[in-house]
Amino acid sequence: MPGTSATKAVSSTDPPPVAEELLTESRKHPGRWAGAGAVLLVAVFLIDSFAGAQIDWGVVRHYLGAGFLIEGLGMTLMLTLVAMVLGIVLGVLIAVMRLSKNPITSGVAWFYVWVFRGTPVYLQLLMWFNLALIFPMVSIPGIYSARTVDVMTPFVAAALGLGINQGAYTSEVVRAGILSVDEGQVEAAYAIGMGRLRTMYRVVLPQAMRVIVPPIGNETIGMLKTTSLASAVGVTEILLEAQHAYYVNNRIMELLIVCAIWYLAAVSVLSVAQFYLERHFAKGSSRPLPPTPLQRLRAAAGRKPVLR
Amino acid sequence: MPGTSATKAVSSTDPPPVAEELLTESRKHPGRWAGAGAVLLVAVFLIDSFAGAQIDWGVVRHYLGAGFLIEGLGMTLMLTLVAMVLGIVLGVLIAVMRLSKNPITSGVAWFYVWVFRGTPVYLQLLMWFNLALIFPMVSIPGIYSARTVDVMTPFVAAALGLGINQGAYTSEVVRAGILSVDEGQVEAAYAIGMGRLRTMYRVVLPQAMRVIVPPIGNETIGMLKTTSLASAVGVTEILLEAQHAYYVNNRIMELLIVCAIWYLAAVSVLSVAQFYLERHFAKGSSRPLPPTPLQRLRAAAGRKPVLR
Amino acid sequence: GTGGAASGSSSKNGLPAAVAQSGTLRVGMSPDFPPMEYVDEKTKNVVGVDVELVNALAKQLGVKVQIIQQSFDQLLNSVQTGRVDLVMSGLSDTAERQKTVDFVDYFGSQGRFYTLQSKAAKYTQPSAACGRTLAVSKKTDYYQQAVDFDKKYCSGAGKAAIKMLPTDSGSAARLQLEQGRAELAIQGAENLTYFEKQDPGKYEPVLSPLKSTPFGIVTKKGDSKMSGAVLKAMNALVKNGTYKRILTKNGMKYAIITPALNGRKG
Amino acid sequence: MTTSTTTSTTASPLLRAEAVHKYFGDHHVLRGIDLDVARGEVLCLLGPSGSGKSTFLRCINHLETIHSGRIWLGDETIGYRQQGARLVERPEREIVRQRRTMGMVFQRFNLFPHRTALQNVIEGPVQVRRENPKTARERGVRLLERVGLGDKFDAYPRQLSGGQQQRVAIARALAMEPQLMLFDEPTSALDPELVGEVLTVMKDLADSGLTMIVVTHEIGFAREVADRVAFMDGGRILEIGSPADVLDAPRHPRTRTFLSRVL
Amino acid sequence: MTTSTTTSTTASPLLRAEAVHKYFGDHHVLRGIDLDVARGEVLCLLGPSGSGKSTFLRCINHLETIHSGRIWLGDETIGYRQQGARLVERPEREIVRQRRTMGMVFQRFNLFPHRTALQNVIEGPVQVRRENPKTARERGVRLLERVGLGDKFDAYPRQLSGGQQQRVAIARALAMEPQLMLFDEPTSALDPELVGEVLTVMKDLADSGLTMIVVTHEIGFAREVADRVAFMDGGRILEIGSPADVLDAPRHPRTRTFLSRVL
Ligand SMILES: Nc1ncnc2c1ncn2[C@@H]1O[C@H](COP(=O)(O)OP(=O)(O)OP(=O)(O)O)[C@@H](O)[C@H]1O
Ligand SMILES: Nc1ncnc2c1ncn2[C@@H]1O[C@H](COP(=O)(O)OP(=O)(O)OP(=O)(O)O)[C@@H](O)[C@H]1O
Ligand SMILES: [Mg+2]
Ligand SMILES: [Mg+2]
Repeated sequence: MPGTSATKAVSSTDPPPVAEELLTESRKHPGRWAGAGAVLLVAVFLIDSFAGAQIDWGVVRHYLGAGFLIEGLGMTLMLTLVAMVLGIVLGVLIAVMRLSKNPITSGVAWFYVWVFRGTPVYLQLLMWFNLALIFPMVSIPGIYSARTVDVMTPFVAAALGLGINQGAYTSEVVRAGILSVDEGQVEAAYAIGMGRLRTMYRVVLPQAMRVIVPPIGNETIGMLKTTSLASAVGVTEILLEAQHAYYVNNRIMELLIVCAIWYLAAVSVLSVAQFYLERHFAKGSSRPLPPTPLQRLRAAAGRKPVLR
Repeated sequence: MPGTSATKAVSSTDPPPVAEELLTESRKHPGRWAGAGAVLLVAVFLIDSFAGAQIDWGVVRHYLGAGFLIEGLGMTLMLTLVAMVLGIVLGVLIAVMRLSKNPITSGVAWFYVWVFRGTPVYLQLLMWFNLALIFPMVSIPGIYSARTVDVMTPFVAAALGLGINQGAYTSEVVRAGILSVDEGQVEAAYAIGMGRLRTMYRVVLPQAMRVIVPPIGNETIGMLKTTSLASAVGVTEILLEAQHAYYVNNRIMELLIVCAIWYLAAVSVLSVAQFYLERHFAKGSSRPLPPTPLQRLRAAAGRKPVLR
Repeated sequence: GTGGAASGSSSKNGLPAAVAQSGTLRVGMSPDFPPMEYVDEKTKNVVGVDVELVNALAKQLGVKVQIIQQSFDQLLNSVQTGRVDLVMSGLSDTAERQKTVDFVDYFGSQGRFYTLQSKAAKYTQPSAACGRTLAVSKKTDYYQQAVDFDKKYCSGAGKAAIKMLPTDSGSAARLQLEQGRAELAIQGAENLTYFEKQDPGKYEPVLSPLKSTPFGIVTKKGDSKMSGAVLKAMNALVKNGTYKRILTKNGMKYAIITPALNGRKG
Repeated sequence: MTTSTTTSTTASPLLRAEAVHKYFGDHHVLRGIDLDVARGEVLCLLGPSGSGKSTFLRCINHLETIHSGRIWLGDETIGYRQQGARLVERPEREIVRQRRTMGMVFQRFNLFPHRTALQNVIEGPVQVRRENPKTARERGVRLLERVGLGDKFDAYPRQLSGGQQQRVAIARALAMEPQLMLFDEPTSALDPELVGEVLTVMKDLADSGLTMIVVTHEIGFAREVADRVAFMDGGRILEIGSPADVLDAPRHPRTRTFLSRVL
Repeated sequence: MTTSTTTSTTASPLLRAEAVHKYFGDHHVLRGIDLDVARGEVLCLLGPSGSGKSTFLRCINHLETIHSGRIWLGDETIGYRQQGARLVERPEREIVRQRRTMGMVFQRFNLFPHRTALQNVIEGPVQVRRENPKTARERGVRLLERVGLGDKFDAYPRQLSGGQQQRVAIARALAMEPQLMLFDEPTSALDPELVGEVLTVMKDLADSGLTMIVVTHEIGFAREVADRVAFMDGGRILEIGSPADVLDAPRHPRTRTFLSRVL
């Protein structure tokens, strides 16, 4: 096949000379189907093993509808919500303090993270609940005064303990998020006359959310499970309810499996929420958004060109 | 002050006409000193309160040197190490699978994350430990066969349960890290003839580490505390040792405080490790490295120009 | 709300003023210990032998009972901080624990070795336990007793040591027995009675009972008014036969003791 | 195209820099900058990479502190207040107020990626000047139309070409109604074909009498639009004068080598 | 400066594209590209933004799949293998092998930021070609010296200017000893003063007889170095020929408007 010769102006009139007989095909993946088969086999085997195990699935079914476990789940969700809100508020505050140029501010923030991330949350819960060991009374002088044990109810202690502990972890996540925002954004905000604070919450934080949301999702799901520690101070969340039941009837695995099913349900709802939250904050970002399941369905239904 | 007039060529010979009498001074922060005072006061008050509380510090001091707690700490550290290594290996694997274009691969990875992130790790531990309820024997046909309860020692069950659970969380972190690496890096690697795998571990992962290390630090510190759940399957880690002691002598708060001190020490060591790890992977990144404490000291000692 | 914590003026039953005024006795319990205290699945109330006893006690004192559920780890702190007036949750009186709280002993608990009925025949003498795996809840006094037993009959006597398998509850210990990871377990005799009701013929106590340890009602250290009133009322229950009737009804005749303040010595 | 090609003016200058020095650590980046810019004047700043052009612009806006010297905007010193013989940094409140009187356009646009073009433009007026969102919107629309983006109100920055993004950035700066506009290489991140769009907009601004300092490598633009051209190197202004003088008959040898390479 | 200003050659072409079509979703980006590049030829590709120049280059390297058509490198079709009447994508192993015969230089350099200049250069030889690290080092040093960076072996990319980074990128591509070099606007992210450095290196490569396809807006470079110039618009090559013909006497009206704006 000899080269083409000298200058030529190609005609630009449609249609182009499409050589349809040379359509490409993307690579075949026979391994995929083998893989799918293997995975399916393993799954069937596992399901069969579980079904045949010394686990009484009738009991599982029975407790799945039990009102007291659902109430416990309600308490779990409530506590998760309160603790996460507190944790995020504190986390943002501490992260901003950590990044301050003022050595005292950043020192205080550093100390907070060190102490609360460094000690077991179980101890922190007990500390809050038993604050009366240290401060028997709480009072705002002249206005209000009460016995600490009356103020520090199980729920208050659990929410404070979990939330303040979470704040330490969240602050690290938020700090990484803030650092991920291009310095130029801050300068642009300053240049149109924004102060530090407004720059933070109008420009930096909304962009940091892209990096912040996924780990916070992780942490929320973690919190859902961590709330079970609150049973130490007498909050009757789902796991404690289950324990009360299995201390009596000894159906340990069955009741734990029921809890697992409820947790899985809650985690699934949270994951969906996270997915849409991530999409929301990805608005305007350079990486294209993954399609929502709905969009995927629609795409699968419609006709599309051949490409991969 | 009228404007300067027409063209002029300024002499470029040194020295410049520095008007030393107009040196600037950076903003004064009287609030800082007030803040420092306030923080110090609060700290003194808290320390005083704790010292005067119904906590017997003599007991704390006594148990701080107790050999059995230090042994327990050793077990805690060991378990943390094994579980994190397993978690990170699995996490990277699952993250890469999640990002695969192959729907089966990514589906399996998604399912793994859903199940193990979604169910309480406490249940997972019990499941592994009580695997014999489902599979009484483990065997590699023809080679090896044993009773499950003999294979699944407390430590093995705890390491598997914690590590596999951690893998689910870590995979989300690693996935975010991989996505944070510029697409151009992958193309550059492909263009010099690297395959997918080599591109992943030579080019993408080392750069993703910048984003991955801080949350993994969080998770490692979390794991340190989560290992206490392993006491459910009889691993005698530090908290269980402390419980053994306080079930006997009732010194609950004192022993928990001793644990907290040991945890804090371990967390401090981990934080230092994290700091240097972050510096290592920040090598060549565009954001300048924060100085190490050593460098800070040296800088404070040396003379420096006036600037903030 | 409370008035002054001044416990000066005493009332007819000898209770501290604050309790007498409120007319309610707040009792801390960790309902993880059937049949002593556990949560009834239907009513969600805490029930059990301790509950029956404390109700009788309160009746004697002329006050109502409010049961406050807490985890085991939290119970003693709650006495300390005044969150509850007393704790009655199957807690063993030990000399070590007397350093921080006071006990009014009311129940002579016995630890028992037990195993699956099919394997019970093997255990005829203490040395039969040597070298076996023993599941025992770490939260109970039995853990220490098992260690002592091992010292006395096994490792201390030149035989194979007992392999300890600590668990976080009595029921978890039982699960290990069922799976065959443990060959023996220890449980209070009161629990074993309860298991027998649940799964007749499955388990069997073996060997002789461990040393009897009294359960005590926990009051704040040095609050002699409270402990005195409780001791007085317990003695009254013994005298009028209520005490014996409740324990006998529950098949726990073995546990009858003479109430005493900090009765365990050494 | 502009009103006068000779230099400055009757009244006091809008901007005056006096002996401005700046260090980064030990690195002496600005070595005594003296400069007057008259109201309505367009000054183009040329110079090799690293000569301190961006740093000087950022000092004007107090995005960087200075080491010594003063920068006057009208009758106020920027960023610092003289107290007796001392120059003390102003509190944030005052610095923010001073920045509002200046607009800045960056080389890399720095649009807010999470806001549409119009939202970018009205962010300052609504958030900082507390303008009524409705009137701000109307003004924002007019500004976007003025820079030729009448159909891109709702596009996010990443949906715009570089030239379009830079024009949004200009509209965003104009929305604060600044007395002085600072441009830092506004076209150097653009494709050659797109440069023209932005330069056209800037020329219109110059014609409308806005005071502008423009760091640029576009010699053609400087020749056509600037009232004066300054050449910087090594943290000093080596030469300043009319475009004809500096660009076509540079006195300083460094200016000559630089121009020979860029042209 | 180059050996011949007329077009191609005696033997079969090194690269031949036949009716290459490419879609992004519904967007028909390449609409039938036919092109021959002879061994030793330097081809410059010109065209407005969005005309598909980068996409075509990426298809040559199989960084993008194509929809129909074939691209030959020597006597192999790139990325796909013909099996009867079907064009089936090759397994990864073969694609990787094919890519090794081509070097690519990107607009935004894409150096590995976590490796020094020298490490960037030897990454391919050591990791992909399994060369002995010591000989690879020696060759890397020579390559860096060839692009004028004899003193920057241990610098990380961020410590280098744009022009220096791009020269490292060229050295990295050369280290694989490619038969064909692809350049995608290698100078358009550079400051005007730095463009020269990179173009000089590229001119040296061209003079040494390397086959090159260069997407560029640098008309001066094209005129001086290219054997042929092609002009693309809307996914087609509208005009191809000697620089003199295409740049000074374009036949197509679209080429004329484009050149008038860029020049
Ligand atoms: N934040 C900083 N820290 C330390 N040095 C800096 C910083 N910013 C700039 N410099 C240094 O100050 C000098 C002047 O930089 P500046 O950005 O002002 O140059 P420029 O004239 O704008 O160059 P260019 O044309 O490349 O933008 C350079 O040597 C640069 O390395
Ligand atoms: N990954 C992609 N997905 C969808 N569309 C794309 C993608 N990459 C490029 N395009 C589109 O394909 C067309 C051709 O793009 P290409 O980058 O090849 O143009 P170009 O000639 O290189 O332009 P420029 O000079 O701006 O680099 C453009 O309309 C672009 O928007
Ligand atoms: Mg600059
Ligand atoms: Mg392109």
